[in-house]
Amino acid sequence: MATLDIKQLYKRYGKNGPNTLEDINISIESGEFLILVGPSGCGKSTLMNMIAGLEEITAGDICIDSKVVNDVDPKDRDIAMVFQSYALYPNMTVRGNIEFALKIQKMDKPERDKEITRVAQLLQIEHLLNRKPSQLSGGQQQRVSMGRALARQPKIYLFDEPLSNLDAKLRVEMRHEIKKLHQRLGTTIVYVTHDQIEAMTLADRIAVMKDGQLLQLGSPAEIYNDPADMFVAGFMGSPAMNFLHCSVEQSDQGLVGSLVCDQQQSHQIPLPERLAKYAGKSVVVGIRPEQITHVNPYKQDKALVTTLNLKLGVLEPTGPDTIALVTLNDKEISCRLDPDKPAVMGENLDLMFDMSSAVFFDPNSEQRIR
Amino acid sequence: MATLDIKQLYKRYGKNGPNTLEDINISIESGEFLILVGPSGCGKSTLMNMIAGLEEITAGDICIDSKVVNDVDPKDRDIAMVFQSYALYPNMTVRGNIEFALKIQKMDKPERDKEITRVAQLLQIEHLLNRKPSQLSGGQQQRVSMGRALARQPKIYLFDEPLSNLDAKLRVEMRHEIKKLHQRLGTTIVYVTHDQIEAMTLADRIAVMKDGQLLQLGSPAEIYNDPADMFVAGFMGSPAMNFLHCSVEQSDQGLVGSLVCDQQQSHQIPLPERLAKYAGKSVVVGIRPEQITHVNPYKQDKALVTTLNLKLGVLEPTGPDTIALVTLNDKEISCRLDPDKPAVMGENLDLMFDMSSAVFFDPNSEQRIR
Amino acid sequence: MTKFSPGRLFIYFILILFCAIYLMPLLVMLLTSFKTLPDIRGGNLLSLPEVWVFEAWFKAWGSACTGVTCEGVKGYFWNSFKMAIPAVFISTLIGALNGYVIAHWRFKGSNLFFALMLFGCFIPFQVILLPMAATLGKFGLANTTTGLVFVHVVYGLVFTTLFFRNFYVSVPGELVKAAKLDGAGFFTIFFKIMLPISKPIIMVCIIWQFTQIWNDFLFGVVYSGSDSQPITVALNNLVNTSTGVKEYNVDMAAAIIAALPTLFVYVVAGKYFVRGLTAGSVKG
Amino acid sequence: MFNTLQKWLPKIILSPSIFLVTVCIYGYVAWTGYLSLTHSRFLPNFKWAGLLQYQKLMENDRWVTSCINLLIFGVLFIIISIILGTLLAIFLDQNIRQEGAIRTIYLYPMALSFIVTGTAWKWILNPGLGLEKMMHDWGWTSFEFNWLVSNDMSVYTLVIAAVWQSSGFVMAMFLAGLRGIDSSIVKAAQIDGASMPTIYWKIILPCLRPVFFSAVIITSHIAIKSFDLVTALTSGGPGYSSDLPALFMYTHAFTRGQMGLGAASAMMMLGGVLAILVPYLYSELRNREQ
Amino acid sequence: GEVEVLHWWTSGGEAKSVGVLKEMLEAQGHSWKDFAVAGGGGESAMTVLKTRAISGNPPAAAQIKGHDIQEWADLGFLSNLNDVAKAEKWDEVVPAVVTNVMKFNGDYVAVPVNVHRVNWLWANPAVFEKAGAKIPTTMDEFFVSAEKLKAAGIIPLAHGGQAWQDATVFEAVALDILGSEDYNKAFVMHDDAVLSSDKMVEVFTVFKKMSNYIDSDSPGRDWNIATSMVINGQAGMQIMGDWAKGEFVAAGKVPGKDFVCLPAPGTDGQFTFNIDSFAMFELSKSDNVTAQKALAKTILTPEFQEVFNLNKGSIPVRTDMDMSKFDSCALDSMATFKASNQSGDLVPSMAHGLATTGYVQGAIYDVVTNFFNDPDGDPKETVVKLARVVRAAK
Ligand SMILES: Nc1ncnc2c1ncn2[C@@H]1O[C@H](COP(=O)(O)OP(=O)(O)OP(=O)(O)O)[C@@H](O)[C@H]1O
Ligand SMILES: Nc1ncnc2c1ncn2[C@@H]1O[C@H](COP(=O)(O)OP(=O)(O)OP(=O)(O)O)[C@@H](O)[C@H]1O
Ligand SMILES: [Mg+2]
Ligand SMILES: [Mg+2]
Repeated sequence: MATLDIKQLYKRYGKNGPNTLEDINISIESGEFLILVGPSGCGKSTLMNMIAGLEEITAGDICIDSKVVNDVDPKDRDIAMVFQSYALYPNMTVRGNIEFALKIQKMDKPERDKEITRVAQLLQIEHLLNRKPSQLSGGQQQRVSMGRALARQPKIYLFDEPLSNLDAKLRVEMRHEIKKLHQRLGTTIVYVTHDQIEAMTLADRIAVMKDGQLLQLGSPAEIYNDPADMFVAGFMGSPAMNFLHCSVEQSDQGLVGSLVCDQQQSHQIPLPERLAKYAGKSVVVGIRPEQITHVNPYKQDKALVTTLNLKLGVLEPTGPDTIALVTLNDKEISCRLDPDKPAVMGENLDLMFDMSSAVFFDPNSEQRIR
Repeated sequence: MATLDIKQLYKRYGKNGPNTLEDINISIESGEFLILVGPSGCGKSTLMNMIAGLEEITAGDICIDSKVVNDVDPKDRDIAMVFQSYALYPNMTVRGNIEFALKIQKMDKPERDKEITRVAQLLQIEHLLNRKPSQLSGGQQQRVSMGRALARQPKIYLFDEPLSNLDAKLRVEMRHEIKKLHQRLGTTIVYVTHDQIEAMTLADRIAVMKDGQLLQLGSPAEIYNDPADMFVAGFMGSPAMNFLHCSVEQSDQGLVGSLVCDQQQSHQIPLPERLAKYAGKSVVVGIRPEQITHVNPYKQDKALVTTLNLKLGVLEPTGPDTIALVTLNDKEISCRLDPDKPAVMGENLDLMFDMSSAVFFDPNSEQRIR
Repeated sequence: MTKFSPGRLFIYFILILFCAIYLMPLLVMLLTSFKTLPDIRGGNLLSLPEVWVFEAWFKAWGSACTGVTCEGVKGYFWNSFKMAIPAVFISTLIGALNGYVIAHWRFKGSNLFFALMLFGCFIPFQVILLPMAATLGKFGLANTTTGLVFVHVVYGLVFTTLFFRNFYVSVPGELVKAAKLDGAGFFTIFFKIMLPISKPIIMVCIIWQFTQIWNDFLFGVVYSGSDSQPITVALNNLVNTSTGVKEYNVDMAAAIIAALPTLFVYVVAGKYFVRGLTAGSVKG
Repeated sequence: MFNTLQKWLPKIILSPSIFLVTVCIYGYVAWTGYLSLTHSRFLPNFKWAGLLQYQKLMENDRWVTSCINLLIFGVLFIIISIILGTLLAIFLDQNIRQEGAIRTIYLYPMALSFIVTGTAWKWILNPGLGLEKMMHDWGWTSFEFNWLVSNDMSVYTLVIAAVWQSSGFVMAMFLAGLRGIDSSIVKAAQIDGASMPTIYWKIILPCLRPVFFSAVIITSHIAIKSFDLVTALTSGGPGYSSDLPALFMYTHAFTRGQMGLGAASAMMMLGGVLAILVPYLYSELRNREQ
Repeated sequence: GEVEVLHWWTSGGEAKSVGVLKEMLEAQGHSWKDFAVAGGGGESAMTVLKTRAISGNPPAAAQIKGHDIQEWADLGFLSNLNDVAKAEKWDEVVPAVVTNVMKFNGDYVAVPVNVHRVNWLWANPAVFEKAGAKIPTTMDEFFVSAEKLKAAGIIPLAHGGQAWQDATVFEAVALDILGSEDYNKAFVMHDDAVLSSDKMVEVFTVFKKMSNYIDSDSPGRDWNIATSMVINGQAGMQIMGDWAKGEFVAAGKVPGKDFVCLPAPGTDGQFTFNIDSFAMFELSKSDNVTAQKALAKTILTPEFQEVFNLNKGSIPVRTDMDMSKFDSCALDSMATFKASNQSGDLVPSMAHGLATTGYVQGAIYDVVTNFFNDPDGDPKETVVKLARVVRAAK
């Protein structure tokens, strides 16, 4: 349990390289669960490594419990980390890998064994304890890497995509275990993931990064429902939010945006009044696939909900849902349909647009219009 | 483009080890897209390696285009593979890595350059072409590994979790690219993934493996909607299918199963008539979270749909949905709720159970009851 | 960047201390080489020369007797190069190939062969002098540079194979696998993937082989021809005299001169002791 | 056709070496073995002598001394050079300024022929000329270092000189090994709270097992074949108290014209090596198998 | 034709003398291929010779000493030089003791080059003067003087503790105590009775006593370092062959003034000889054979003998030479050589391989050096051991 403050942090690899991290400021409370997300190569692992003390700081400070630790040795920071690349000790068995840190802490043998058993059970690797890392499958290696961190009780956990190579079922289980662990120990956790569900369900706060910069920091709901800009909006959520460029017009029913489906029919969607000042101009409408669905009688009567009859493009059944693509204003828009209700490609279907949850962006600055 | 037949394939690591693969029989048509799924450590990578000719075959045959290739050198099989562990050439730049195979094929320099540019653009790694693998982020390494395979046009592609370390957005893009690639070239593809969406959207057929055995082989819809046994049913889908043990009773409304919520109220759910022979016995009801939802007027009147008033447990907002946990028959059941409709933990809510899509299993054999 | 913490100071201290210890004999040799003979006979071996004279160096280089000719060691350098360069090159290459096969293309018996080979490095070279002489004689290679190169290759092979095999077992097998799938054959993988990541071990190997071959006296004297004697034979002739006058200053100078090419190799090789040649190649 | 060539390539590549090793090592060993059973003296002859030479050898005091010496010398030399080489390599691996220069200093003893450095060492170790005298001159009169001229200690001076000569190379081997270690493993260990010494001891050195293997083979090879060293430094003296088998073998086979005896001693040496080496080799190669 | 000559004369003076031989040969229209291999009194050269012989590629001439000549001849490698010998009348100008070594079954197979006297005592008169001691001529005097020197803080006997130096001193003592006849019996005939006699015990006892007058740092010391100890007055004397003279001369010392050469204590009139010689190998090419014969002839010419021996410190093998250019030590040596040849006091050096085969010599070396360096060495036991090893090595 510790606070972690990152202040004006810069990182540059090599002397003349570009800034890999630029002016990162994050203040993490004791016991907080922070999730880092961002496109591949945006600097998440670099940031983690710097928190751990494994990469040199180009500029700025990292403070643990309000003490600047820039010059503190990694081993003295009391941090446990799961590496993206696993970094298992190739010369040791799985048991040895997990035991290593405990031995260094001079934990007694019986206690150590208990701890190893516990962790191994949790990660379902009991039967692998005597294997060498080279004899494990990818997911098994990843779990050992997890085990190495979980056996310890440090001040801060750093998890760098710890579940990426696990199957969905195991991932759900692990996610629950991590949640429980966090609730039980209240350790501060920084966690990198590309999994939407993990990010939404585990995080106290999510930090969205891009190109070494911090774009938004907020609760999962904030990030999801109230994104600061188009990038964040488009990045969180899968399938991603749909962006429709349309011009705002004043009509009898209030503000509307006009859409063209498949270059044939023209439709209009209601827009909230706060866009009044954009009348005559163009905005980007951000609407998530789950807001474009079959007509749902319950919602139909809500304000800003409209039903359009559109021609379906490609259908992608994903199991629980079927994602249908519709071309609007020359862009493919994904809608989420119920797989139980038959729909065919090319067919015209009534789709309900719930514009009440839609968000709007300035097409030039890509910033939210609030 | 080639057919790939795997016949009675066995694999054992070491002399006296257990069977890592056991009697695998898969016949893959030319141009088919086969996805392998299964829990971590079940033998997927091993199978891929054997197809590529990188692991020795303990018993059985692998045939490409109906010719047994057990003894054919990997380099003569004309297969491209993305390794789960990347296996980039550390001494070469990204460009060198991608170029390597092309050089071996004696492709001309201008053509090679064109190909590299194409692949690099596709994978968004143009700016990294002159870096060494050690200077890349995890996701970038994975993309280089992809690039190495995609630059070639082999008879068979093998992808071993090629997108696991990419962010959701990029993953969607890559998924589409792979799909397009497949449609354009019609190359036979074997693909390992833990991503439900990838599996469902990409595959012509999905092979579900467990402990080195092939459990079910079928189209995505078959695997999802018509699983052969409890394992397959529970494995595909996220959140996973709910399993309720309940005894089948004959009542006025036909067959019903009784449920107890939170040890207080008793409820009954309708069961299909084909379970008649299980009357008085117990069955496992498999019902997916998306079949337990808010009351939906459209469905409410369907046969086998019932509404129960249940007490909500933990709520997990995932963004597009909120997963609510309900305790039924001492088991936590997840239901998928609309995040727009407010629900609070502890509250009693009407939940609609759509038993028409539910599946049933024998509690002893865990096999489907059809 | 590198701060001088107590730990680092200690490391520097140890490193420098050992430098001093290692350098002591060289210091003695250098001092001696600048002394006159009476100075050597009379003085303390670590005392500075009474007068610094460079004559010994010139003599060692150009006019000391190594037989009936008294032209110093300079003429022998070429002989040594003619023998050492091909021998080092060939044995390193074969060793690398052998190591590569034994580590990554195992076949039944390859390990057994490796074990047998290793055992071979323990046979005393004196044992093979005569049978090898007979063999070379049969093939008409007796007392030729080719024969000498052959002998050095044969007995160097064992060590180069050992070095490379033990290096290559640590290289992830995935790399070879990936290359195989990319369509690379045996040699392509070797030259394009393995050799480029073997820099440090190639250097170790060259350091070892070059030193062994350059400094070898036994094979050099026994299998060389009278006009192709390597520098060690000259050095030996210059230094070793049973009943003649010993000129220690010339001996020392000659020894240092004879070692210059080897030292040069060490300095050059140093550049290739680079870090992390397999880093970032495979996950896990 | 081409396919089969590829398949055979590894074997083809190895076969010249196999051939050379078979003939030039095992063939010659067999020849020597045969010689050891003959009356060969000045030059090889083939008069059968049975085990006579071995019997003579076992009765020879000098042989026994040299074997014991080898044991002392070998064990000390191998252990010290490996430890020292490893330590120096580790220290040198800490981003040291002037690494190149220091590395060359550690290596240079290898470059110098022992024919001459032997003389320098002889002076340094000689109580009347070298260290002891120097210390006395500097005022430390109780300093005593007379191993070179002492019957019991002379073999240890061999160890000193041999370590001086070879530890640099061991250092180079380990340095090359260290440079190949994946830095992410070190990072993981740092995070696990391990101090640098622990990391080296528990993680890095075990990863360098193959290097260690090379080092053991190389140093034991040097130990067993130490010949120039002894000739130059002590010539086996005082008396023959610092004699080593290699010198014994050479002296008898070539200088004294007792080729049969020399051959027998060579065979005994090989036998000894075999007895010690085979278990190590076996365990090492087995280990890698898995 | 061409002759390839294997020798181990590489130090300045020696090499120059061999150079003269080369020139003389070249003046006769032959060419000289030099194959010099120094080290350990020819040990390395012998190794080379053996391998070359085995590979079927022996040199035309090789520097081979003493008994080894017989061995090589016995194996049939050497060519017959009787025609040259007859033409040059070797039998007349060279003493029989020497020619016997050069002959195998009565045929000349080798050519002698020079004669070294081994039993010399080199002393620094200034040191003796300072200590008030007399330069000894007998064993008893030796110990008296040694005691005085020691008392004066001077190392009495400069010695290098190497097996061959030990043996050199040992054979000097043995020659004194056993006398020439028993010396021959012991070291040439390997007479068991003499080897295990009480006299032999005395030899060892005296030998051991000498070690008290040697400094403790002697083991491993090169002979010339020992010599320089005499030169610079650290030590009083040294027992060493006449090659030691070269060191004195090189240091700018004058014989008779700065240093003196005397027979080793008690061996006045006796002469332990060490002969260097070239053996000629059987060759196939006839013009090379011509050159080889020319070489053999040239070696024994007075011109070469003079030049060579002046450089080397030894004396010519020809007894009919003009010795005017030689110094006092050499003249003394020559005189003793001739005299002892008559009196039977001319004995072969055991330490230098003239007396016996390599294996017996080696066995004796081992016993002698081990005894000398073993503080607890017991003369009686050692004598028994000596007899045993010699018997075993025979
Ligand atoms: N070299 C080996 N020696 C022994 N067992 C091994 C070896 N490699 C893999 N295994 C075992 O074989 C089984 C299958 O491994 P494989 O890598 O095929 O799994 P996988 O299905 O790819 O798993 P993941 O999804 O975790 O990558 C695993 O249980 C693993 O531990
Ligand atoms: N050693 C290095 N030298 C130079 N550039 C580097 C180095 N390591 C990483 N980079 C670059 O820094 C950027 C950030 O890398 P980092 O590993 O932090 O990304 P990431 O956010 O973890 O990405 P991913 O999700 O793909 O793992 C990347 O563009 C990468 O190419
Ligand atoms: Mg990363
Ligand atoms: Mg796998």
